[in-house]
Amino acid sequence: MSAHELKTGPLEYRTQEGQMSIMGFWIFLAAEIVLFSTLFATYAVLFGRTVDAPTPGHLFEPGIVLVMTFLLLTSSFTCGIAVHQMRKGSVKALIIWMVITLALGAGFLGFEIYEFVHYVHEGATMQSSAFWSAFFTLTGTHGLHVTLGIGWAVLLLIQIAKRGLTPVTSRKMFIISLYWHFLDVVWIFIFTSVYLIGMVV
Amino acid sequence: MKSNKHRFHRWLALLPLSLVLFLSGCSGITVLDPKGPVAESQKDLIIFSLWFMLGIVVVVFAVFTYVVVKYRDRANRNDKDYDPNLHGNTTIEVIWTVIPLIIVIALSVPTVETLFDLEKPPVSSEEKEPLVVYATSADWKWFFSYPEQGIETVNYLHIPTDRAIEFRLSSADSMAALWIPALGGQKYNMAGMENILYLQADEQGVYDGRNSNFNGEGFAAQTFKVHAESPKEFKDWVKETQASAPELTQDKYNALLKPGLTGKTAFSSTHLEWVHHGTNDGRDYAIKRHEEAYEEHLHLDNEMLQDKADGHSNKNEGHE
Amino acid sequence: MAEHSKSIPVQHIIGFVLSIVLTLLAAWAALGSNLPVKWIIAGILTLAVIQAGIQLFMFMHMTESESRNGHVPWNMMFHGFVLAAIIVAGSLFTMSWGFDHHPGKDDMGTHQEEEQQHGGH
Amino acid sequence: MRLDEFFVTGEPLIYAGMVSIALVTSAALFLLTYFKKWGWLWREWLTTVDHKKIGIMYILAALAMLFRGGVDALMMRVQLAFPDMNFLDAQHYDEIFTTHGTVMIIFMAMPFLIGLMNIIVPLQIGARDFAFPYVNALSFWSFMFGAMLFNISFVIGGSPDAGWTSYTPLAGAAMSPGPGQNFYLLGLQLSGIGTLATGINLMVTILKMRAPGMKLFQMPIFTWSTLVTCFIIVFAFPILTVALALMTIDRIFGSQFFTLTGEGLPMMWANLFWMWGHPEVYIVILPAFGIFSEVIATFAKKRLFGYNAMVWSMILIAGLSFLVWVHHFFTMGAGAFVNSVFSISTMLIAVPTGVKIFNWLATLYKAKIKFSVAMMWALAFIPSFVIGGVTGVMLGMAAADYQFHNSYFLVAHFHYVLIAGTVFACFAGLVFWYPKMFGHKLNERLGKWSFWFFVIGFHVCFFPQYFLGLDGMPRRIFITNIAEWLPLNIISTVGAFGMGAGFAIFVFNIYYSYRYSEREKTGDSWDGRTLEWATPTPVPYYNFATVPYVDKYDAFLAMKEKGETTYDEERLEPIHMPSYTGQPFIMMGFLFIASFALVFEWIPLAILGLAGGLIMMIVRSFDYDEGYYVEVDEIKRIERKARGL
Repeated sequence: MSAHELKTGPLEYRTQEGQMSIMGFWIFLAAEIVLFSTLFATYAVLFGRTVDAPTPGHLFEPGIVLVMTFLLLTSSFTCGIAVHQMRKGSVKALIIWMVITLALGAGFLGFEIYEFVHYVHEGATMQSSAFWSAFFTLTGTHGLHVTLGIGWAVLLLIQIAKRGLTPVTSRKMFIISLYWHFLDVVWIFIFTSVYLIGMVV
Repeated sequence: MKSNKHRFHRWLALLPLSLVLFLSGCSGITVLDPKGPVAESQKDLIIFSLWFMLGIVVVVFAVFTYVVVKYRDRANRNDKDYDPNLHGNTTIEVIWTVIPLIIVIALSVPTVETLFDLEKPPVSSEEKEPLVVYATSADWKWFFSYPEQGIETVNYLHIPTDRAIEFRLSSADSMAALWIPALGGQKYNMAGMENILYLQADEQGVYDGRNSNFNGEGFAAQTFKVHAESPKEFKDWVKETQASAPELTQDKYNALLKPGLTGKTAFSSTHLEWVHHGTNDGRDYAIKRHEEAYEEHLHLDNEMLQDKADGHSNKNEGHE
Repeated sequence: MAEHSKSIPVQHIIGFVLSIVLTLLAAWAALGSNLPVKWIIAGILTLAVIQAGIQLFMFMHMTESESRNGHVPWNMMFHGFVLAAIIVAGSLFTMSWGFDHHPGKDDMGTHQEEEQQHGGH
Repeated sequence: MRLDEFFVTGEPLIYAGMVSIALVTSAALFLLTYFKKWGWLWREWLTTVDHKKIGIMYILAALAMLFRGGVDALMMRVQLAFPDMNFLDAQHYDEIFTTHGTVMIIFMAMPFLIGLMNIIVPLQIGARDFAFPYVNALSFWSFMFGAMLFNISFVIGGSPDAGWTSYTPLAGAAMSPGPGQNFYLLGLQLSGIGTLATGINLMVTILKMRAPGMKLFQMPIFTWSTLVTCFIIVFAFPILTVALALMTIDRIFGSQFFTLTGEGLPMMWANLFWMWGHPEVYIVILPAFGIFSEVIATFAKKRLFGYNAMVWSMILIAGLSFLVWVHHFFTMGAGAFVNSVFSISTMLIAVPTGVKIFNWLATLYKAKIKFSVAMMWALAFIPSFVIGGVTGVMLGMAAADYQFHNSYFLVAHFHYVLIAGTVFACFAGLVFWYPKMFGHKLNERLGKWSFWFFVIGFHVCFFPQYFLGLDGMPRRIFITNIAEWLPLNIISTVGAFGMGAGFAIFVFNIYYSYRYSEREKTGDSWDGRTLEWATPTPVPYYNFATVPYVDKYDAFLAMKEKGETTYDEERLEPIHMPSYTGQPFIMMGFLFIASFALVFEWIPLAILGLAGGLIMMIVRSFDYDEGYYVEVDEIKRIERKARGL
């Protein structure tokens, strides 16, 4: 609640509110780790329970998954640069890099939707078996996070364009960046334990 | 109303009698009065732990009473034994950390030993092959299949004494647990998963068995009697059932599977010939055939239950 | 804070390149190599953990002292991953491993085998 | 859906319930209109972000839920008293034990404790509010709407009836069709959001907003217990969120996680449920430990013994709480090795818990014990909880658990720990902090009556149940048809009514004290040791005029020795406060609509509700309200009046 503002350091850390929001978000991310790991656990335990539906090894395609991975990895990188630009005080560069980030994220989503539609056509649906329920829920939850992240970031970019960089807007931007990098972390594990292992076993 | 009141008085009259029974010691308490080696080993474990627990309770209660009485705030309280800043003592804190740790270790050793023992038939009947009984739960009844003897009973069980019974537990639909407290602890019956539970009766008698895991409206009615008899009597019973009981057809079985209550029956063949609910293939057998029936309510109340116990009701038979 | 003057900090570039390389390595191990399956799984999971670490340390400013949040971010992430391990490994341990290694199978053969396995633990 | 399917029909007890709900609601509406209190209700309560007011609303709601859960319990005990009872049929009994369990854990124990944390924690650490007051209001309304959603199942649609654990496949769509189970899933989901948010909120509050100088290991023990609890909340609640979501998807969208078809794995629900469920037990017991520690130290007039050990034992319990969940289904048949591992980890929890018990006893040693009602609850806790604890260790021994599992032995055990632990703590905490909240104490005489009725009733009710369990009586049966069980069941029912009488006296005491108790003149009602007693009573909305510098445990005790107060006219500065807002209420209202629609599987309405919720989030994102400042003159005026200067 205190109004004391520091004079140095990144803008987002200068007020106590900024520090608290960022700390709160880190704690939230820890909760998100648990949320995703519960989905991973469900996926792992239900692995192989496909009944008559196609098996993952049969449906997964390395090409498209690698493309999705690179899109998301690159978006994480550009998001990092956006925050770097923000700390240098450049609103314009920040917005440009964020737009690139979101475009890459949207590309990722596009591929994911294409992939889901393809699987459903092949007979692997949410309802077809325990394994596919778990698959769609895990990857779908990640996809939903990406979608929400894009919507949230767009709202924020509007605010930044209107208000410029203040302790409040830069704090919000910084938190978005944490969220975005975190989604990348989750995707790394999906890529590894769902797709790669699904293709190996 | 009238009959209820009458029953009420009848039960009330039992009250003092039962109190006497209860106070007369452990003999009245099923779990502490085992009729076979499995329940025996569990009882031993319970009694073993009970001594430690009583010790802890006695110590804590004694210390508690002492401090609360001695250090209460009263008029002529001696201020010499009031020490508001006393805030710790490493030695004593270490002591009361280590002692519970030792107790936990002391309890762990027999627990683990018993756990591994319970996965095998009891030692006392090692030389005999266990009798295999498939115990299948369905809403809200029990099927006991004796594959070697080729017979199947519904809602009652006959076993020979002094021989391990290897129960293979599974369920046709909801999850249940087979529990015969006089003979030993329970395990779950689950569709698509098979559990093995070894029990054994050393004393002849009729024991209560039931499903102890809540599985819906008919849960309280899912009980059965266990008739533990001498090997010879058991053999006779098997022969008689083989000779006199009808064959279990798949249609008859499907009708019995329908959720509801049913009385005691026996058959001279088993359902294992066409379905085994403990396997992946058998797990959705019942739900596929009776999907709508699971939505209906039984409206089970006390009266119905009494009737079932007396052998009147047979809700399923109307549907045959 | 020399890197602040650059438009793209070195740390980010290193992180990005490393994640691309690690991803390709994992993909090769899984799809191109002939290693035993268990080794592949262990290997690519290790690579994933390293890559997650890169994101956290190189991109997410987890350890910045200016945040005045002390050890909290680091601490929460650490415990989050511990919990993740407990949840995933614990579920597999009880639900899959536990059931595969117990006498819930049709023949007594599995039962004997199970006893030996327990002896080994 | 037809109207007679929408409303629950055919049950006289439920008709009575409907009538009483209608009467109470219309009475409330009438009174609000008659006394022109609608504006007051909106401005002072529905839009508040003040942690003290939110805490009071939590506690009031929790008391109402305690009443509801208690009535459920009494109805069950009536049905079980005699073998021939036809008071409830099986279906009705199933609904009642399901709602009893769910309400008591999720909508009574947790909100009661969170309510106490809300009021006390910021005061104990010298903070002016929560880190995120807006989120705090959001949390409360999420809980409140979740509780309402769960409770309307009583009259609309039908109550869930698969037990508070809701094991699949029984709770799945195939075997429990209809809205009942959906109420459970969505009610818990909705209130779970708030619990998680509170966890984060309180953690940040405690970590970042302590009075200057106050180190972590100088915090009051209740604050410590809150911090550890929030840590558990943050790591456990997402598991519940996922588990509930998976079952919701199963039931509404036909997926196959926990079904019998499609190779679903019903036991996975049990696994996920208890991965949350066991830590949940510690979420409701650790704050209780904190409350007892505060109460015992205050009325023993002595420093808490072994403060560091107390803190570390809580941390250890929190860690272990995530490693023992399998003991809830030892009988699943995961094999001797798995059971051994979890058996040992379970029993290990007894070690730090034992340390705590001995530390409390040592706190009483060489003390000057004053038997106030709060202290009596705390003292009754120790022996009662020890009985619950040692039987817990017995249950933890997996091989013996095969006999205890699903029996009344288990029922007795968890009521012994949850009532003697959590419920006693709620009473102790409420009595203890009551003057801080409402400006007057509860009557001690009536308090003692309610205490003795409740505690004796509790032991009479639950002690016999250990023996019922050993005699083979399973939990959740609606009928006690074995003659040997009769006497103990009668005794148990008598005890339950004793507890009911205790609760009734407690509620009467609230009314009586409101009318007749002397108003508090100082803020320090009990010669307290921690900072909440340093504020005047009633607490000004900004809490502390000047925040003290803290360099000791028992900070207020040190201040009193030095003659300091929290009002130093020299150091007064304008205080920044957050503005009240109706957004949290509206946002959660939308989510309530969405959840209600999902219960009945009306997808378009559910989407509308969710969209409303999203729009409220966007509104919030563009909301740059910065709050306001309380001027120095205003502070002077309030403080002088409160302190009688």
